[in-house]
Amino acid sequence: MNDMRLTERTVNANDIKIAARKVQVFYGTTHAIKDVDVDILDKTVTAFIGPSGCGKSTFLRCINRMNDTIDICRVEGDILLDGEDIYNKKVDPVQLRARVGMVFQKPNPFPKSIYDNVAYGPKIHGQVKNKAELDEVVEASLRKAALWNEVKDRLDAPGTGLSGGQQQRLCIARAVATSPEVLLMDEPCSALDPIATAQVEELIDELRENFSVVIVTHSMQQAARVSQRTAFFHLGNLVEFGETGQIFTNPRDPRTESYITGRIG
Amino acid sequence: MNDMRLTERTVNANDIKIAARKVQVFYGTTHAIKDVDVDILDKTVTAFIGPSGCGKSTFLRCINRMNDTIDICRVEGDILLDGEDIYNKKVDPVQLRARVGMVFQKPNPFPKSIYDNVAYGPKIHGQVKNKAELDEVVEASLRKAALWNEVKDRLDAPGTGLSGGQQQRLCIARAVATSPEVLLMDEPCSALDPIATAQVEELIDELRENFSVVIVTHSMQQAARVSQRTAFFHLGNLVEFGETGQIFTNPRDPRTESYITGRIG
Amino acid sequence: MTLGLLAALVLVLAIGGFILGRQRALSSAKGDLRKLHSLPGYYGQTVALFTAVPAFVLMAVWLFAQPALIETRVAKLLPGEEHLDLVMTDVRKIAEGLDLIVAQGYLSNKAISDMRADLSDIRSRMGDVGIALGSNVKPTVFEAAKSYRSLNHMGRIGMTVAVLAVALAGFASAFLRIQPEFRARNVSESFVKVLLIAASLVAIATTVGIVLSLVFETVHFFKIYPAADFFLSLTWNPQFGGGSDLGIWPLIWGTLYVSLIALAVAVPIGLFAAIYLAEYASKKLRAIAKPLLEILAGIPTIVYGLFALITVGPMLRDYFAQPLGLGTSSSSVMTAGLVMGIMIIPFVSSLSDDIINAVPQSLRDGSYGLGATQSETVKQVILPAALPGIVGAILLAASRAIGETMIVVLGAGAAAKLSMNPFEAMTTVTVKIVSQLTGDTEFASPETLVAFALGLTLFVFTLILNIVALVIVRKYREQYE
Amino acid sequence: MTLADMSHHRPSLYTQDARTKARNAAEKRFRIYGITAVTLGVLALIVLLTSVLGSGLGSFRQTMMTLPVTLDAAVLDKKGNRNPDEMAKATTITYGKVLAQALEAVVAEKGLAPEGMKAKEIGSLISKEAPAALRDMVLANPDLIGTTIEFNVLANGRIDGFFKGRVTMESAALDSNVSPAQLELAQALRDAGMLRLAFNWAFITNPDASELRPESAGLGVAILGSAYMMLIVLALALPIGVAASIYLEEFAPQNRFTDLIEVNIANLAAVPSIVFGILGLAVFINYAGLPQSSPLVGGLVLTLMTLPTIIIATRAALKAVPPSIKDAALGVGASKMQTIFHHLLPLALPGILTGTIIGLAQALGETAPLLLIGMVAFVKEYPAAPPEGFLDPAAALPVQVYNFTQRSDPAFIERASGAIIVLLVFLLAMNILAVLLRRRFERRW
Amino acid sequence: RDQIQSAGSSTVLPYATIVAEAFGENFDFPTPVVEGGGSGAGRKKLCEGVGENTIDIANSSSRIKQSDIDTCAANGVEEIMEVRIGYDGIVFASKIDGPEFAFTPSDWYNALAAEVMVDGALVANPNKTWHDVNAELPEQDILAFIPGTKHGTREVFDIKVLEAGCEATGAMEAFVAAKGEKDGEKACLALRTDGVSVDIDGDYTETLSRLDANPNAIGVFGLSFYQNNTDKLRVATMSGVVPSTESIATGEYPVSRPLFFYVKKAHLGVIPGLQEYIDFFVSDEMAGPEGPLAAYGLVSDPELAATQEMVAAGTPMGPLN
Ligand SMILES: Nc1ncnc2c1ncn2[C@@H]1O[C@H](COP(=O)(O)OP(=O)(O)OP(=O)(O)O)[C@@H](O)[C@H]1O
Ligand SMILES: Nc1ncnc2c1ncn2[C@@H]1O[C@H](COP(=O)(O)OP(=O)(O)OP(=O)(O)O)[C@@H](O)[C@H]1O
Ligand SMILES: [Mg+2]
Ligand SMILES: [Mg+2]
Ligand SMILES: O=P([O-])([O-])[O-]
Repeated sequence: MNDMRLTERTVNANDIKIAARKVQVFYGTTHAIKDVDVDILDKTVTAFIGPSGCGKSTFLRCINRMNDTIDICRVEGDILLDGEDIYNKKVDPVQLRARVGMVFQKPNPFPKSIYDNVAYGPKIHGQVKNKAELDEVVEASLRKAALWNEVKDRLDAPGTGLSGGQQQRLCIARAVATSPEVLLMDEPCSALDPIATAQVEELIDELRENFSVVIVTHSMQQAARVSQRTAFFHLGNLVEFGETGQIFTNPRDPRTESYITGRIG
Repeated sequence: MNDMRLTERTVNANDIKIAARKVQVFYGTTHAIKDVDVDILDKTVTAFIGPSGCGKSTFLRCINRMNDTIDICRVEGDILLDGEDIYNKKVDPVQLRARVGMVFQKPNPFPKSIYDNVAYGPKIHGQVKNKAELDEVVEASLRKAALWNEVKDRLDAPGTGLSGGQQQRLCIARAVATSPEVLLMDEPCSALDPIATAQVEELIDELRENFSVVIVTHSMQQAARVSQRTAFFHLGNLVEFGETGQIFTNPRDPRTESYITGRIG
Repeated sequence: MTLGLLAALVLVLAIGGFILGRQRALSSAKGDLRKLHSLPGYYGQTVALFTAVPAFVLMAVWLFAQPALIETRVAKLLPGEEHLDLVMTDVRKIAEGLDLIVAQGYLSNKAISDMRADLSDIRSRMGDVGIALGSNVKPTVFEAAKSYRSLNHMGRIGMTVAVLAVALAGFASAFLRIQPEFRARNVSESFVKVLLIAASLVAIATTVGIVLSLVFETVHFFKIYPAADFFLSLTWNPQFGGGSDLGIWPLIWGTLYVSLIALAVAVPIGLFAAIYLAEYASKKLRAIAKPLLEILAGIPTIVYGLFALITVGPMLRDYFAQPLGLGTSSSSVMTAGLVMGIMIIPFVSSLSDDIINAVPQSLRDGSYGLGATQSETVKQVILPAALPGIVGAILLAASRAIGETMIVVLGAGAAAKLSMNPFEAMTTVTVKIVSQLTGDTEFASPETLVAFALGLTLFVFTLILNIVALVIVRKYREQYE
Repeated sequence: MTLADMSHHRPSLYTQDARTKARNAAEKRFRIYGITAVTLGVLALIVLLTSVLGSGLGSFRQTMMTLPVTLDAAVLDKKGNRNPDEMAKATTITYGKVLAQALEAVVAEKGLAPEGMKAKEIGSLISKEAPAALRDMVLANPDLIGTTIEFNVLANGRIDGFFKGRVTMESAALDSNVSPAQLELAQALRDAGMLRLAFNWAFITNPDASELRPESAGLGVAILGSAYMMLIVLALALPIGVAASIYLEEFAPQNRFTDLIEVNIANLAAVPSIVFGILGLAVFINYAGLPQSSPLVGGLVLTLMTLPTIIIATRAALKAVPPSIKDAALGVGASKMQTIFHHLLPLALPGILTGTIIGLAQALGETAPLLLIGMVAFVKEYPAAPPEGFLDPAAALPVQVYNFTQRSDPAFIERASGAIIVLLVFLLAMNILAVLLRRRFERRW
Repeated sequence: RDQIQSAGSSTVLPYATIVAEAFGENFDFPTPVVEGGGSGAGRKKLCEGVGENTIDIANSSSRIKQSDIDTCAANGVEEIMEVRIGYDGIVFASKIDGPEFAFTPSDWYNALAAEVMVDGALVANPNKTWHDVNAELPEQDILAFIPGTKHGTREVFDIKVLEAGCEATGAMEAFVAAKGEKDGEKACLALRTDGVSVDIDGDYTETLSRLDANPNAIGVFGLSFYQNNTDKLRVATMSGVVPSTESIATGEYPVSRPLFFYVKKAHLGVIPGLQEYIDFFVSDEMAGPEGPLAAYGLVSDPELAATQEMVAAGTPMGPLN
């Protein structure tokens, strides 16, 4: 497996968006991520799969330094975005996060109106000139997240009064609204019905044309459908990483094989 | 479809655990559930499916009166548990909820230790005689929820420090610990990997031997695998309700058909 | 039996009830908790509550009703008395004195019933046991006192019997009802709920008490001083010998001005401190700084007052007021406001800090995840979510500012003035309530009674402010999750 | 701006673009405001504390003199039968003379007196408290009569002030109560080792003293009175406040009446404390007939005054607990009460404690309402132990401070600051417990 | 209750505490409880009724008013003893390092009144410095701290200084002519409101602190306060007389007032020690010219012997004249 990654890196060197090297994460004394090396390519969808608690969310949160907010969390190793170390002192996590957006595992809409939830990002980044433009961005984002039809009549209602799946889509819309270069999505479809899921997957496909997307999912089918490359985590280790097709059809590691053939979710 | 339900009801009359009649739910002025009639049988797994925002969670929360906690929520119609109206003045919602347990859509562990999270229910219901028995119940519940191996060494750690899927399983363990007669599960496997999902499904199967289980899921496969009966909600209406096999193979309503054949999650 | 003893007895019964009730529940379930409707402790609680609460309620009602009942009966023995109230005071005192005489062993009960006012010097006898009487005792009054005393004794015995009976009955009824199916938790929780309601009624009772204790003297005041002058006049100039101008506006103005300046100091400092402590500061710094700031609320106001008088006042005068040509007074609204602002910082900082700290982390994560800076997160997500609590804290601080006296007296002076200049001496309603009430003037003069009218007016005034605040908070309230 | 536009510029992470710079500057400013606010608060505290400590620490040290005193039977026990009742006829005035003579004798013997000093001036170096102390000692132990004892006496307040720097030779020249000669003599006595500054326990244990003897004034009665009142306030205000908050926040139906209670409580917080004094006078003293100047009445009044603060803080804290936690508890079949007592209250505890700390701090330092219920009194007798003591007359610390600051003898200014220090220590002791508890229960979710 | 309770004037308070303390030390009775709160409040408490729950003695720095007596009577307090314990002198003082002042009531009137006589006409007060008021006074801005209207001292200041000055400068006459008898006299007491005259609602320590903050101000103090702070204050003469216990006792120094306490006669013989206490209070040992009260600044009453007799006999006061 290592070989494969090495070759790939040389081939696509100019296309590597994010490179993680020997990343270790500790929660207090718990060693949650062990020595992970991953390259995330530009204009590609990368899927992280693995059993619950294996460290997918933890690793994802490293990529935009969201782990900074957890006191007991300590990150070691290097993560490079476009060749620049994001844990470098000079890096401003704010700027980083504007470029690397995130959808969290648990939907966390702000206790504000639906409109304000989506408008929040563009506003703080000064991406819109006026209200009309903002309206446009909000509508576009909600449409992309397949929520527009359900909420267009109640944009002023609080985002917290939505159903679970609606909240999840609202969070996706919120993240998309700021047009990040990399979008990290932690189980974005877990609360969505098949149709909504399909729409979000379409969105991901569309995003891939310009950006890179990392998606954590428990659904092998989803991983297979949307991603070009898949990483399999197990107990904090990156067990296998490669072309999605190869991982699913021809896993090299026995653990990967037993996981994906376990049963289909 | 109506005919079918009527015949079934006469046949299994003695087996009806929960009967809902003309249930209407309003959030303020929003009409979230419209005139729903459902019979939930004893020793059966019933699946609720339907697009996001169609009212599945809302209806589920009616069954153990969790909607009481939402100020603006108003419920009309009758819901009978073992033939008794649960919205009757004389009914103590606490007693009701002890009999009708619930796993919420968003995992919500108490900010307490993992052990205390699970032990809480048995303790307040006086279901255990002593600490040893409590320990047993906690272990058994965590095992059932397929979490025991991951947390057995850190039962004193806070439940909020778990991964998303772990939190979800913790909430399942917490609900199972009090052995409710009816267990309402709102997307219990949304954050779980296939193996954990399989274990939870096994648990559901096991529970069915004695109790009734209602599960909300977005996965048709899961509904097909675990449930005997399936209800399809759409825009607050109960569109179709019947044997799972029939629903999936031979839906009577065009909406049901288009939903389940849409694409597979 | 004394009241204390009776109360103690009921309490003992209640505690016994708890233990026995719990045991009975356990044994009725044969030690199997699962058979019980509720946890065994609830059965105990139910018995204890049934024993104690009705008994104490009865006791309270009895203690309240008995004097009134007895007094109406005794009053019938005293036909044609002019100041019945006054005479009843004497009756009560004589009865009390007789009790003392018996208690100290001077006379027996029998001797007392034979005693006659026209034959013995009751007044001096009363004096011997420390009961002061204003004048000599009339025979009718003495007879009334004797009957008052015996009625009282009967009442007391009746109460003891009744209270114990109720306690025992409550005990028995709850105890006997204990079966596994008995819904002890519901019963005891309903009881607790009643207690909770009672606790919130204390606030209502306090308000009623305040209004009642102000309203009579206020009415009295308006009888001797025209209300129109009080509410419409723009001068406040009490005179020692009468003929004062008692217009409230200069005082209201002073109150508002001082409070506004104090809030202008405390709200930004307190809020920024709260934000800093909750969001930025290390745990250690927070653990130290927060209690330190809280000490500010506990420093006696006289210290602040002297600080204002000696340090802040002259400084403001020398460096601001005089160079700007705004006056030469060392006491000023500004001085008092600044110093008072310091005092109320912890009301804003500590309470807001707790509320901000309670905002779920997931909201912060959501905002940071979008690339918001910490300050943007605070301003746009956290503060709106914490708004109701913060407004409550600010209102509390404002309330404290309105009620403060010492700092105003020493910092702003005692002169009531209507002026826009913050470097002038002014004063507040509260200061004048205190000074008029504790002054050297006659109590029945308008100069003293005005204190009550001021108190009542301020009460209504702040009530209106609070209603406005409530309406505003309701409008902007955000509920998380 | 579309997604495509964004992809073109890929600024380096190491350099901040203009907007980020501006935002970071705003962030920095915000942070600085925060630090400034905390610093300002702490600075104000330091300034206030320094001034209090600077002027008050002196009261914990006091100038004492040791004198050989001959207890002459002819003066103190004229009948000679050592009967305390008879001996009591010798008043403190007589004892004062005995002490004055004793000092004069020592001064004469050692030749310490400066030129031209009058005998009367020597005697007045001794505190007016000393005769009473000596008299009590002799009456308690009549056998001392006829012996010579080494007796510790307090020095007069002005002399004490001299050693603490409050009184100087220059000021004494102008002062009608002390002369430079007396100060010289005091210095000589100190050099002779008869006069020293020692830790002043009496300041903490003694009752108040009159204007003539600031040096013996203490805080004993006030400390007891304040402690009793705080006990009452804590025992009543905390449970009632929390209970009321629970009802209002969790049970009360949303209607006009609840709104009324809510507004009403907020308004009670704005009622000037003196009005609570009016209420206390009307209700507890005039109506219920409780005794004047008693800690019980004081405690009740302060309870009513503190309640709104605790209720407002508790309600805010309860409101801040996320509803999902309530849902979780209700979902496993906990009753509302259980949900509240098992989950909500522990999570709201930090806020409740904050309210309690602030409420108690306010109650502890409050003077105005006590003015009206007779707690601003000169009380020399200690109240008894509770519960009877709750009904005995007592003073309170803030009132004692207020009293001290009104006295004309400047020595009381130092005592006032000393009393404030004791009050702050009192407050600190109460706070530490609350802070520890608060830290234990604080968590984020 | 076994201890005596008294309340009232803060001016009398220090004397009462001195007596109470000595009483507690030398008698077998507990030390009386002495409360401040102001004369008016003290008299009100006295008149609340008879009995253990009410106070025994009200200290007062002014004579009881008819309205108080009526309240008393309405509440069953019929017999009250009025005991005059001595006199309180009121002095005018500035910081010790400032210039000397020699005042007359007219100076004060011309300095503080709202309207003064200039060239035979009433005009708004134009005076800025003491020198403007009286050419013999130093060139110093006028700033005076006078007792607030809640204080008994203010009444004395109003009558003995302002009214006297008003009359002496001829303003009174002009006022009466313009406004009639009653309003004319009242007009004498109207003070200027431009911050030159500052009311002090607190006590003399506050006035002293204010002098510290405003070194060229003049404050109004009680004699006893001045005597305890002679190293900080420079006292001014009034009409050429230096205030002292002697000059006040002889009546030479004009600004003084009597101090009283009022005893509820019904409590005599009931509250243990009450009679002994009031006897002790007015005894030569305490209130005499050599006693501790005088040492503290009380101007001993030349007619003390009559008072002692009255107290011993328990004579209640007659109607106010
Ligand atoms: N607290 C609330 N206040 C107002 N509207 C609500 C509230 N909760 C849900 N709704 C609305 O009621 C409708 C049904 O919501 P519900 O949560 O039952 O959907 P659901 O079927 O569970 O969807 P999902 O699969 O996304 O969880 C939705 O339109 C939702 O926006
Ligand atoms: N805040 C935290 N404190 C302590 N331990 C944590 C914390 N968050 C996660 N962990 C632990 O770190 C490990 C990895 O957690 P992570 O959330 O990354 O899992 P995951 O792969 O996202 O799982 P899931 O699919 O269930 O969300 C788990 O064992 C988890 O218990
Ligand atoms: Mg995760
Ligand atoms: Mg849902
Ligand atoms: O307190 P006084 O009544 O004497 O001013």
